[in-house]
Amino acid sequence: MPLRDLLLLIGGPQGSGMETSGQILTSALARRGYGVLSDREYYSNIVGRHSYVHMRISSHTIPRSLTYPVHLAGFVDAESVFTHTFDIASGGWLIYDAGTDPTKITRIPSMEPQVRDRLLGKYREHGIGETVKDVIEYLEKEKGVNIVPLSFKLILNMLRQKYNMTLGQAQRFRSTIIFAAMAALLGLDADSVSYGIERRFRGREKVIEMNKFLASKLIEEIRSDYGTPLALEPSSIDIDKLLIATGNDVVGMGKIVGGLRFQSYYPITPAADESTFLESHESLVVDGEKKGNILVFQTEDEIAAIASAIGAGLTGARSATATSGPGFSLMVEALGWAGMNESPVVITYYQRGGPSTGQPTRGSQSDLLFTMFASHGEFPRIVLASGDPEEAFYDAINAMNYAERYQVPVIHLLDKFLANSTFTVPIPDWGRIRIDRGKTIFKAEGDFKRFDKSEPISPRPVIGSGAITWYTGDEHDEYGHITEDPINRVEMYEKRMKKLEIADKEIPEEERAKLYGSGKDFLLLGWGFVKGAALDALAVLEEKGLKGAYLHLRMFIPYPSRMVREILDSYGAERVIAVEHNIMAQASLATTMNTGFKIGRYILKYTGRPIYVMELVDAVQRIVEGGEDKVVLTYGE
Amino acid sequence: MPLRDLLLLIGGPQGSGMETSGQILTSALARRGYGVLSDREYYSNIVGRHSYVHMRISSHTIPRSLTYPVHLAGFVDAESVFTHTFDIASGGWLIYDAGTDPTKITRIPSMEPQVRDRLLGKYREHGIGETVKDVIEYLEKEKGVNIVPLSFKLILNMLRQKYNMTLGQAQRFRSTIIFAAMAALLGLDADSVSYGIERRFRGREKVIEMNKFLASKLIEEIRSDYGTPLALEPSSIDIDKLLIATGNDVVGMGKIVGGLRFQSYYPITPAADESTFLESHESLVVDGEKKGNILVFQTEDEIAAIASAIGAGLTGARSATATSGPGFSLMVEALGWAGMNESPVVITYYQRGGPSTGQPTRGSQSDLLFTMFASHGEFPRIVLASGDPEEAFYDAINAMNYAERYQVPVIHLLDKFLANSTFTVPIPDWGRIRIDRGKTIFKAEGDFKRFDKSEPISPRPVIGSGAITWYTGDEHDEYGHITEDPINRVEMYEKRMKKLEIADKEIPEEERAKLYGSGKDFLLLGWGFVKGAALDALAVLEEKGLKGAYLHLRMFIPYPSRMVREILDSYGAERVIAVEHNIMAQASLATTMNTGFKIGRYILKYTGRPIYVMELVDAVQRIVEGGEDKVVLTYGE
Amino acid sequence: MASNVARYKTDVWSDWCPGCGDFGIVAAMQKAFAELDLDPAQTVVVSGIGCSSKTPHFIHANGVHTLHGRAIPFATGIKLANPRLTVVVNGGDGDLLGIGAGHFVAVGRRNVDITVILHNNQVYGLTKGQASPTLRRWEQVKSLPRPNIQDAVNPIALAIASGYTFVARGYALWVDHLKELIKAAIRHKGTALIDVLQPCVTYNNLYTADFYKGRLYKLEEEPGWDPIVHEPSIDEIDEKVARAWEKALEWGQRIPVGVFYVNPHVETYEERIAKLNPLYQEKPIALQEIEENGTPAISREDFIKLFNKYIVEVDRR
Amino acid sequence: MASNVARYKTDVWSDWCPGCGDFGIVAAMQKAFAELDLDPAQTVVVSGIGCSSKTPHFIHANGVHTLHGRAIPFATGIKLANPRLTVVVNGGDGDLLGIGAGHFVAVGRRNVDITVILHNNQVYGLTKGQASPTLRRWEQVKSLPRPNIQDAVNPIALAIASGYTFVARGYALWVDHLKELIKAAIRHKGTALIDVLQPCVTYNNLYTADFYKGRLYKLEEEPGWDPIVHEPSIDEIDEKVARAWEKALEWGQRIPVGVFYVNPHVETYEERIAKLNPLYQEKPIALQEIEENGTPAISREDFIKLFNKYIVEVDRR
Ligand SMILES: Cc1ncc(C[n+]2csc(CCOP(=O)(O)OP(=O)(O)O)c2C)c(N)n1
Ligand SMILES: Cc1ncc(C[n+]2csc(CCOP(=O)(O)OP(=O)(O)O)c2C)c(N)n1
Ligand code: SF4
Ligand code: SF4
Ligand SMILES: [Mg+2]
Ligand SMILES: [Mg+2]
Repeated sequence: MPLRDLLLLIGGPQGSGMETSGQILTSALARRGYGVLSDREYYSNIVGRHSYVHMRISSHTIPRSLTYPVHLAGFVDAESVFTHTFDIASGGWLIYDAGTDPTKITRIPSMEPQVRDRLLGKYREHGIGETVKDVIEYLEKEKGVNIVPLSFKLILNMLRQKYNMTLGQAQRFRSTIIFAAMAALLGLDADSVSYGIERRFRGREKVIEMNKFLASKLIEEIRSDYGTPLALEPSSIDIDKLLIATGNDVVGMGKIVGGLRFQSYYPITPAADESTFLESHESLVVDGEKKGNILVFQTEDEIAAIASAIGAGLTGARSATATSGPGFSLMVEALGWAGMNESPVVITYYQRGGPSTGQPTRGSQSDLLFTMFASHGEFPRIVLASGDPEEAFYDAINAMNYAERYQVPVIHLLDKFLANSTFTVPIPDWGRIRIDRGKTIFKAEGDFKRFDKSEPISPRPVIGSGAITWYTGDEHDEYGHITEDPINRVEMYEKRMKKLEIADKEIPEEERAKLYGSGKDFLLLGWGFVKGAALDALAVLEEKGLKGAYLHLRMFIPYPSRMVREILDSYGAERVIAVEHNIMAQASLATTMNTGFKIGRYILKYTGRPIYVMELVDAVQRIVEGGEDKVVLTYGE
Repeated sequence: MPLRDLLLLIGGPQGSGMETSGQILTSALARRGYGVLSDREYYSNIVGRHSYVHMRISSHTIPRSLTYPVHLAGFVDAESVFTHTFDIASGGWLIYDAGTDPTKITRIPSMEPQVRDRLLGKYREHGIGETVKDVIEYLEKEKGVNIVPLSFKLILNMLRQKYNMTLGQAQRFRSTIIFAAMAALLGLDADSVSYGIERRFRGREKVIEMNKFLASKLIEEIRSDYGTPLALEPSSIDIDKLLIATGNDVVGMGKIVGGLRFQSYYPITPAADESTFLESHESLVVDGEKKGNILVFQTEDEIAAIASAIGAGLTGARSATATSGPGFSLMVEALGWAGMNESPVVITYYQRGGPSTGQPTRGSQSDLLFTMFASHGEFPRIVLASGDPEEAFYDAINAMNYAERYQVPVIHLLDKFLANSTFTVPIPDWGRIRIDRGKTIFKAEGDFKRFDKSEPISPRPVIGSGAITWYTGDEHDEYGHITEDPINRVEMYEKRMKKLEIADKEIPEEERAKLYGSGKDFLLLGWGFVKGAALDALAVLEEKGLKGAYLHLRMFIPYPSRMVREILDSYGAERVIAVEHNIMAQASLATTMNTGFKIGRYILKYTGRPIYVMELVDAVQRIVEGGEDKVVLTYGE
Repeated sequence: MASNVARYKTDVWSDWCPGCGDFGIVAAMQKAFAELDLDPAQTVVVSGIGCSSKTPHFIHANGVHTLHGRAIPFATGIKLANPRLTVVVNGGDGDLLGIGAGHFVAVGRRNVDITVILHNNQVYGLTKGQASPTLRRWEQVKSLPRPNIQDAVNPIALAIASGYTFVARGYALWVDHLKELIKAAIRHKGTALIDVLQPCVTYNNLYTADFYKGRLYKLEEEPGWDPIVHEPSIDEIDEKVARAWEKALEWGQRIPVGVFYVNPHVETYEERIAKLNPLYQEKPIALQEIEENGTPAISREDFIKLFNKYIVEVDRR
Repeated sequence: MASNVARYKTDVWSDWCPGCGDFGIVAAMQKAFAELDLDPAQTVVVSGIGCSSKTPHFIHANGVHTLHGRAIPFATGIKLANPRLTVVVNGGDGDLLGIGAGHFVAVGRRNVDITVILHNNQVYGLTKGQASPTLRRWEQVKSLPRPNIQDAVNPIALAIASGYTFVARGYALWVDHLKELIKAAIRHKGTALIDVLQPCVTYNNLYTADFYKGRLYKLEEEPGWDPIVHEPSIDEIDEKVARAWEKALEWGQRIPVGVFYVNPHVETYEERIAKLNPLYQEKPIALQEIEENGTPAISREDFIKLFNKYIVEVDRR
């Protein structure tokens, strides 16, 4: 019976093309209308450490979460076989390089000793030996995994002979072996695979030809040996155009649609890809018509990044910067300047594992409270967080709208999970897009009361508009000149803070928090990338007889206190469970601070890997049925 | 009848010696055993803007708060007369320069237009004209203020003739006129005044002579004209040695006693004076015996300040840095490194008016939440706050103890009010001083598991001890080498965070929050410099029939949740009033976050000037008796 | 002309110490602006934090008083977003060469068309007289409890090493001479530094007006002095740099002021961007229309074309 | 000797790309440490963040892997607190000359006795190949979507302008030559820079081993080359600086490596402190006893004497 839903895993050393395999598969699948979501896990390393792509494919819906075990795995090296020994479903399929059979787990220099020792412990438990062969046997015999052993060496030699290439060049085609073998088992047709190859290598004819040659040869052979045991049922998803993009890309697209004109950045994982995306789209020319252009500015550090973005914003350019924890830590002082000077600027903040350099390429949600209170003194700011690519797209636009409407810095929080995952999503809905420049003025004259106190939000003639304005980080009068008068101080302080009250009135609470489901057994409280796993877990739990709901927090300043308090009260302290990628349960603390409602049940994960549906389901059961207070999740390598 | 308690005000342009006047008076008074507290208010300016010293003198207690109106005022310029028109008590005394009589308020360039316009409005209300003369007449006639008009010109000319000096040189003696005239009215004896002069100008014989000459002459004349209307009763304070010091000095002394060896800094108000104090005490030599030495290191910026302090700490030197808001904003990234690397470092944080450059020379308590959550990611830190010079002294020592004992960064919060006020305080009690270096090790060898997981707090051999250790801001193994293993991640993350739980157990809650009084009508909840005003307000309110208590918060991480929750519950939400120098009521938010107790009554001040007892008393009455929710205080220029 | 100067004055009281060299710098700026007939509304004075950085409030033009050490990156953002603006940076020696040294170096690598006026008073004025990065080793100005033990940074040498294309030194009390330097710097296309020796009457008792008197001399009065790179050959650049460098090291009985080095042949950052993306020149990004009545300038159809590479047409077969 | 090198190796796997120049730098360091017979427990390798900054983990000596751009101030704190330690800094070109440029300049003003090894690969390696501050204008390495439009900073010139007293350049693949430079730099008393040309095989397709082959030449083999200031006269310093500067600008068909400039006559920061405060020399502040059984070394009596100036004896009359 064809499958509706499938999970797969591609593993290999960093730099060996695992991402390429995933991309080609994704395009091929999208071409046939399947929904795909893939998470990319990699070390802070350029070449050699273990990396993998974890993918969910669906014929009936756009996937939003991941889980284990997987039905299909393809590994180019021994390290992957070892690392993911326990990730494959009984009855699942495994493609691997039979040439690695004799390799011992103790002989892999790129494997971290902690990982090795941990795996060895488990091997002992399960009576598995130390070689790849031993693992394969275990999988085959004990777990009923179907094994597809390939000789990478023979395959690549064949290719080398045909195209007369060096071993190094041939190594690049390890990714081809993987996606081709997978396509074979998935029953993907040759055209869609070709489509995937062409899309990935656009313009590089020779590479396309070689890939197609190798892929079709492998597909044919493997299919003749194994058939199409993992064939998918035809897609029933009713969409005719699918955008394939990462979270980074989607935010970049949102910024472009939203009118971004200046983006500054200093390279940092996992934010830099957004800026690189924008750099490739600096000229907005459509059919020869000039729609404008963007300046992407690589600065000497993150202090210069935010300072230059604020400067650009003063002249009327919609401006933003994108960064991650260490970079944001350096932006804190200038954030306060923007607050004090009622200057719009957007900081797109991709959270990764902290503290300090932490786990630079892993995901986390541990910077929320920091962003809420960063910088000395008090000033209004808006903090919003996106949980999936759709949210990320519209939020990128709204962040710029809020920044100009309320004349405040806006922090748009995302996490590495979202940033580096690849999604298939529908084209955005133009009906939901508005550009709101608030009281920005492009024509004015004379000395201007930039900080006119008569209303909390003053008209904002940009520098260059013809008006003359002054700005200062010192407390100032309506013209922006320094004054230390205590009464002016109080008025200006309150003027600034009142803008938050206005935002709190104007932005509907329903946009700031969203309740999914209505089951009364429990309420999950989460934010960011937790959303997908939470929603999918609800469905699974419902099948198990537990009816719950998920409250998704979208904006933390201004916090939707009334609505959230009401919902939380309707559950009571015992039935609310915070689900977060941090140890402090930061969103729950922010909630307590804003509502006085104290949350006492937690499901937390801080390994740097995403929350998987199966472990979330289990944790909820342990809390709701087992009476535990807190469950710490740790699944995933 | 001699007075027990007196308030005075000295005003003049920045750079005209008002501080000197205050210092000499303070020494003279301390010599006779009086308690003195003086606040210094000044602009972010070097020469010319209005500044003043606001002082409380007591014969029976060490003063801890200020209030208005004052009984005695001495002004060297017209701007002071205008600025403080409404600060003098009916029946009080005013010394001023009669030469300023014709000066109009509209003709003072150094006066900020906002101040001028505000005063003009009040003058209109009260029917006062625009000249100094008009103000003096109003004070004399309407308010019964006793006026002591002096001709500064004649006095200084007399001095110029005697000592053959230029006008510029003579101008320096304006401060002498003020303190001498005040000493006269206060009935201070000649010896104590001489003592004050000698102490202030130690070693500068000529200056001492001239000051003594002028002072004794003025005292004689004024006393013969006016007597000693403000004579104080003899001191009944039972102390034989009084330390005269600012908050900055006291913290410096605490650090020296506590064994500080490395202090880095980048100049910033109001923190720099502490480092300058330390610079003057780099050699700790007593009677020829070498007790050690301190290195004070002026860096290129605050990032280098904290980085070098952490570096020094790694080698075993007790190290600290002192800064204020803008500087701390730049330290945020390295703070996280210290947290991740379990490295002791103390940041002495003097809060000033924010956000951004804000009000650089004014006080505030608006950085609490920032310090609690500063830096990306999660790691343990200790945040403590001092409310008076005694607390500041012991806290400076304890901050270093906590840093080494728990191997965490410690943020010691103070505010400008405390930092720049001058106090007379007893010599510290050595019985209360302990130095605790925790698990610091100075002799060790071999490759060392610096981050041994077997206990949350690992032995810490310093670099140079003979051991070999590694540190990294990346997540690491027990040796300090990078690893991304998810299980090690969880263990290390939890190891670090557990240190906070240990601190929470070890540091008694009574040291972290302190309840003063037991009245049940209301509970004031405050921190930092609020303490003095709150305690004195309690006494005043009690006389008015309102019996309350004051809960003084001393440590915010780890927060004394159990004790505070219990106390708050015993009052109930309606009777707890947060008293703070900020707009968000930050300590109350921290309290809600930690206890779930929501506070709904506020007395807030954010003009940058201290809370005065009389306005606090009034505000409490408005809330407790008048039913108001929130009172914003604004008294003081 | 004289009356024109008034156009650049504000009625904000300058709260500098009487006699402070900063007054001379502001006067020179106002005169220079007047003689260049700059439109105050299209001119921006950007500063850091310090006594010197209060400058924008006293000049009638757009003023952006930023953060300690960060004037250059703020100014860069302003200039790049709207290259039609004339952008002048004022900062102290602590501001530009201490905390801001990283930005000082970085802007030289870009040659953004802005003018940097360094108020060089050898002290941190506003924080009460600590040693700044231009105070020399073992010197001890008034407020220091002990002599300075850091070496001085040489602003001229550092600017040249960092790629500034116009490098000069002025003296705060020689207002007309300084005015000419400011005019030349503003006219120059590229990053310009004017290191202005600025007596701080309150804290600097070493580098006083008296000290400078008799020591300062004008480079342009030296026979044969020609700081300008005429042909952009490596050889001429080398030679001009070497001569400028030599003059930069001169300090003592004779201290040069005037123009040390000018290389007008280096493309500005703005020109470099325009080379890669000609659209950049047509209309400053700050002034481009991005919406009409709230509807984005990029339509759904535009989106599909722009991001065509990312879009898959589903072909279900 | 050879076996001694093993003493400086850890068993941590170097996860650099095969062929990366960083391997050569670590090898040279280990050899230099061995030949100097440094005590690993009294040696500290401090680094920033980047591929290059993983270095400390591969060297068996104390290792402090700090923050991007901040290795120098961390190292300064370590060295000043315990001057008996040998302190070596490793950082990338982005690390030391981009985000860390302010500290790079500041340490030169102090002449702290540390050695800075700059891994100069013209790219930001660990963040996937963006242009670093040493990539030249209009060059386009692999990962750049468009050519670089910033000028390169010249590490040699910047170090000299900032006051470094030992300035050299090495090549990562000439391990023995580099080893000698490292030994000389560590032996030198004062701040030393070694700019190491380091091929990044993954992202830098311009400055490859092939590129350097044939272009590099050794200064010490140039007839008459003498980079050392022998007499600390202004004239000799001027001359040596000018020659170093000229060599610093050389880049193209011929690229010099070796020692550019050495001035052994400048006091180190540690010496300057000791001059003001002789106690500093006697025992490193890191190792001073501050307590006995929890009782502070400063007693109440000491306190009263130390702060005598602040204490008033009450005299009630
Ligand atoms: C981040 C930060 N650190 C410190 C300060 C305090 N501060 C204010 S002005 C100043 C130095 C001023 O010196 P300089 O730049 O030379 O200007 P000057 O006052 O001499 O004109 C400092 C350190 C600050 N405002 N911000
Ligand atoms: C504050 C901060 N910003 C950005 C980063 C991200 N980052 C990590 S390594 C690196 C650059 C590395 O380049 P370089 O210093 O030249 O070292 P290389 O990798 O080339 O050896 C950057 C920008 C960071 N870790 N911290
Ligand atoms: S302190 Fe110095 S620089 Fe500042 S205003 Fe006074 S004289 Fe000028
Ligand atoms: S990316 Fe470049 S610098 Fe980094 S390890 Fe690989 S080759 Fe070396
Ligand atoms: Mg200065
Ligand atoms: Mg590099």
